[in-house]
Amino acid sequence: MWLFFHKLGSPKHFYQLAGRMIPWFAWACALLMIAGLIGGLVLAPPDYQQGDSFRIMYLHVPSAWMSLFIYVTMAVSSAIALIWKMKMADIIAACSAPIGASFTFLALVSGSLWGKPMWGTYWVWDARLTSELILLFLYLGYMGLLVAIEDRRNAARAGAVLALVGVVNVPIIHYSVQWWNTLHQGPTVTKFGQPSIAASMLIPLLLMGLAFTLFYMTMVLIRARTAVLTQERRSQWVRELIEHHE
Amino acid sequence: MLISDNSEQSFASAASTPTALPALEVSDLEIERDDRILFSGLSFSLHGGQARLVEGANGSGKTTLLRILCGFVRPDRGTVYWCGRDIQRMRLEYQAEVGYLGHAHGIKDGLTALENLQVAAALGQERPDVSALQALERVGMAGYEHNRVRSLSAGQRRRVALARLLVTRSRLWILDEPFTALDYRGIGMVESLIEAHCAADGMALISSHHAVTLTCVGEAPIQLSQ
Amino acid sequence: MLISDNSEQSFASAASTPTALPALEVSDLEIERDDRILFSGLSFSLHGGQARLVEGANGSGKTTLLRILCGFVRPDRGTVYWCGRDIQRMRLEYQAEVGYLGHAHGIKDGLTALENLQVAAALGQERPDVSALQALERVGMAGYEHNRVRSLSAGQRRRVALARLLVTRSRLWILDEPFTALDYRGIGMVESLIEAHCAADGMALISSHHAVTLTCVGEAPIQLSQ
Amino acid sequence: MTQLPMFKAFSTLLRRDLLLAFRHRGEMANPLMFFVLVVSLFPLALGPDSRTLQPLAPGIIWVAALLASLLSLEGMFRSDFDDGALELMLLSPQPAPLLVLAKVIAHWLVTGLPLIALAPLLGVLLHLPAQAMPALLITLLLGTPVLSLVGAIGVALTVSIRRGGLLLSLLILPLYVPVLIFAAGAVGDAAHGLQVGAHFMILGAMLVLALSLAPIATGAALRISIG
Amino acid sequence: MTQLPMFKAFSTLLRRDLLLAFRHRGEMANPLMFFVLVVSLFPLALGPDSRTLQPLAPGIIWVAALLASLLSLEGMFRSDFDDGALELMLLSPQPAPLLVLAKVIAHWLVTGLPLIALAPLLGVLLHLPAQAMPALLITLLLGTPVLSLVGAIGVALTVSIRRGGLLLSLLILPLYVPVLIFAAGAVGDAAHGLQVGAHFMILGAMLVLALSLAPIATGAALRISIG
Ligand code: HEM
Ligand SMILES: Nc1ncnc2c1ncn2[C@@H]1O[C@H](COP(=O)(O)OP(=O)(O)OP(=O)(O)O)[C@@H](O)[C@H]1O
Ligand SMILES: Nc1ncnc2c1ncn2[C@@H]1O[C@H](COP(=O)(O)OP(=O)(O)OP(=O)(O)O)[C@@H](O)[C@H]1O
Ligand SMILES: [Mg+2]
Ligand SMILES: [Mg+2]
Repeated sequence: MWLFFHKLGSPKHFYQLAGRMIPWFAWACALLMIAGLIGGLVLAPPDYQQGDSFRIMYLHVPSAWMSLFIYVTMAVSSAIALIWKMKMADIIAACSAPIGASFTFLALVSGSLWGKPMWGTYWVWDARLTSELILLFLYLGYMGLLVAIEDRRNAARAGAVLALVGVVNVPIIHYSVQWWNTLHQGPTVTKFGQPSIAASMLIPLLLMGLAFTLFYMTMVLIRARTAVLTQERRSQWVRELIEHHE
Repeated sequence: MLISDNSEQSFASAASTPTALPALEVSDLEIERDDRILFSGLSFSLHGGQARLVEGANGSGKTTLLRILCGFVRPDRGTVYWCGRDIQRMRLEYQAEVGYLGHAHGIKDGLTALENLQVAAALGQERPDVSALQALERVGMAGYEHNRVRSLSAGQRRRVALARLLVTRSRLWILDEPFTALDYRGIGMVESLIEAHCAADGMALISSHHAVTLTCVGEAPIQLSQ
Repeated sequence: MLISDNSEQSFASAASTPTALPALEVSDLEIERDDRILFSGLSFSLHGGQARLVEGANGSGKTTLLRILCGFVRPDRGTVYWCGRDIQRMRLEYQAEVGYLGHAHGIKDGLTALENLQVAAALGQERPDVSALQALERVGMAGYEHNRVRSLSAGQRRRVALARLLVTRSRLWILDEPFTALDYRGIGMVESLIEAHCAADGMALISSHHAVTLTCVGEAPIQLSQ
Repeated sequence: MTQLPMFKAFSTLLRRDLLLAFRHRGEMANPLMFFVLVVSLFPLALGPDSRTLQPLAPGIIWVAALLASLLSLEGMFRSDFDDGALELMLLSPQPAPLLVLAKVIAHWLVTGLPLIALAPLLGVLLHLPAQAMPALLITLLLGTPVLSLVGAIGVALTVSIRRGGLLLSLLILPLYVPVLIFAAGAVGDAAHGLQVGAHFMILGAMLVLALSLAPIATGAALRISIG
Repeated sequence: MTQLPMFKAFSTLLRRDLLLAFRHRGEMANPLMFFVLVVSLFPLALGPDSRTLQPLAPGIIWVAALLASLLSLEGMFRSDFDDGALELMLLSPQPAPLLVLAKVIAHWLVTGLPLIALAPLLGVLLHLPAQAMPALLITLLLGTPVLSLVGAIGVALTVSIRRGGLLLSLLILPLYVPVLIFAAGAVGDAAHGLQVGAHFMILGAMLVLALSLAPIATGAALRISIG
């Protein structure tokens, strides 16, 4: 186990391992995505209240989950990077940010598109919506900090501190619905006991969630591989790699 | 390199009449700082082709004097004349003739060395005969054209700041400790730049704690005593 | 002046065993800046009572090396040992032993010279035997105790910054171009301060473009080449 | 022959400042983000009710624009002062007001213009009626340059004081008040379907006044600051 | 013996920062003036009607306090960074979080405390009901130190970036939001005569959390910034 981590921590091994894993993730993601979409858009029955508009859920909910999940991932890898000084953890965190920001943006847009039929307005300043907006700012601030600091290593360390500090906002977003009584849907899926949602709707949703996770992993690995190459461009193995290619 | 330069001719015309007015004339300057008179009754003059050192212990007022000559600080008494006219009355014309290097470099951290020089050239009277690249080469910074100044060392920054003087057509150089932070080769380089400037009928006022070996330094240094 | 000082005794104990570990040991240091390796495989050591010069052209990495020794910058490879232990592992203990003077002075413009020294003393390991006033006197700034630093000249500021080193009990002085902006008397004064520091079993690492005449500089300078 | 170097100095300085802003890639987006953040602070503090927010929308957007402008002002001369570039600018044979104008325009392009582009979105978020949107844009277009121009005077006066940021606000905010009153008033009136031509005229007049006088005052203030 | 120098360093640094703030005589008054000005912008932008203003009062006062804190933050480490004093602070044998705490407390004493003293007056101006006044003061007393503490992290992260002011707001404002929501909410509830003990508890918890963690994070961030 330790050896595995150690290898993951070394850029060269990471590069090779990621190269082998990417196709698997990509294919699994594609399959799950297709299954989820068919299940969600075709097989699931229309909602008795919302009609067909509820189907935005298959985009909205997974992307909202991902927006939170990715931030937590960033915070965890930042902690690893700060404590064990693992180069790869920094890279993973940095590469995750734009993806997370995109998912957050997607959740915001899909949510407000859904809001129009449901609440009659694109936007309300409800706690969860606002805190999701704040999450977007957290991502953008993180990315802004990374580009603003010129020295690469310092930028990574500063970003790690920020990600760790910002992670306090994640529970606030997650629990905001309970804390403030608001318009937004309470926990329906993640509630303990039996979920208050029909299985025919739930299963495609879970499939989509999984597919989004795999999508994220694929994207991170691709981005991280590029980042590794740029960062290690002067090391022996990258030079050999490039020569090999020419 | 300087021949066939337009400004060259105007310099030369002043030099051809050595009995003419001195280009820079300082008369009876006095300034008080912190309730202490730094100097009073200070008078001197400078002709084309001359360099003059400004000497004095720490805190004797060298920087203050040079900043008065730039027009940044107004003296409490006395006047600075340029070609016989009070510089306060002909500010823009006078400023076209002055190149200043102070304790602060006046170059932007976020720009590259080359970009900094291009800006300096555009803000002053640009010389058609010395490009920014050539200027960088002359101060020994060839190869660093495209480095951001932020990531340069103290001495490298000083060199870029010096290169500013080369891209504009300023006749009077006012240099406040130009040798600071330079290595011995850098010091030699600056000395030869000043020599060349004076040889082309330029003038220089230099404050420095280094022993300076310039042939163009004619008269005795301007001594400021506390 | 230094006798009967508490810290004195600990200095002395190290000096009495010359075959002991060097106080500062640098092994196999490497650092890359701007895609350029400034130095690699740099190793040297320093015993109590020794001073060492760091030499190199502008941009060769002197400042970077000194900042690594302060623990501000992490080297890409290599370790700095203090009394045999990695300084990253004993940060506060090590920092108690270090006095640093960089390109920036580290004194506050808005405070007087005296207040600055009092702050410096409180932040470091205060010396009971040298008061802030005495320190100012030793750097030739007697009479300026109550002047705001803002209104001091470049060289006077540098002197105040130097006085910081005198009010704390740091054994290792890391001086980045300490002679900058000082007049010739100031330079002599700093040299004698360093001599006295080394005579009391202190150590100093000095980067400078000035010709330095120190008797305590034992071995050849640490040469950084580009 | 005398015109050419002047124009070159102007455009070079403008380009330089834009370049510096672009270099800090994050920087371009910052006044914008700040604008959005401040606007979204209000619903958080005041409650999400759209009936509360709607009448406040013009005021909130304008106060946020004003604060964004204020916060970004600091940078206009500070770094030039610190690194000595300001002295050299004033030592240039080109007239100082012209150079000041170049810097102000650069500042506005970086901070004011993006704000205007984003304002409609914020209007929607705060439920500003569609009929008030043109008025919002026009007031911003006329008003934000005034903020930059007038702000420059204050920055120039305070640049030699460390941590002048708050003193700056103190000097400038009173000067901003007329702009704020007329601009927010115009948008509010437009939301109620009233005529707002006169408001625009007044803002336009302020802009002309500021354009002609502020650079001169700023130049003089800078000269005092470096003395 | 080990306790003593630590305490001395702490108090000296605190005194130093207070002294520096007092020296800039104007500076003490500045966050205060800014606070007052921002609060008074709203009646200007929204109209002086007391029925409009009353429900908005808690929100406006808190947003103004937040912005005043934000604006004054910049100075906390910037000048120390520029003149090298920050490096020396980190080179001190005293633990960095302790020194950071001294600086943050100084900052709060200069910017936060005067604000609290003035808040009742502004409450009156905005027609805040008298029964909400204690809640306003208590939330400010608990909340503004959190703003200073959390803000310090952001300043520490951005201090090496020239013109980081706006990036700073982007980093910090999201972290300020919880404070804002609970504090403004508490004052609003108090104005309606509701119980607000729970809000105070939460704010108190935030303060304890910030007090214990923020100095450590700030110390780490500073060390990165000078690297
Ligand atoms: C811009 C508008 C919206 C935003 C920013 C938003 C944001 C979010 C977020 C952040 C989550 C994840 C919460 C968590 O896992 O803790 C979420 C979940 C969810 N949202 Fe939205 N939402 C929006 C609009 C809507 C609308 C209009 C509906 C439908 C009425 C909706 C229904 C849901 C549902 C059912 C979940 C799953 C809850 C769960 O079990 O976790 N959302 N949304
Ligand atoms: N923060 C930084 N980021 C990137 N490169 C840097 C940074 N600081 C310094 N450098 C580069 O490292 C090299 C060494 O710089 P350093 O300041 O150590 O030189 P130095 O020997 O002190 O020179 P000088 O005599 O001019 O002070 C320079 O070429 C510089 O460009
Ligand atoms: N802005 C100011 N306000 C008040 N006094 C000042 C100001 N600037 C300088 N002084 C005082 O004027 C005196 C001369 O300062 P100046 O900087 O001209 O000295 P200098 O000869 O350049 O010294 P150095 O060799 O140290 O650079 C100093 O004693 C200083 O205290
Ligand atoms: Mg001087
Ligand atoms: Mg150096």
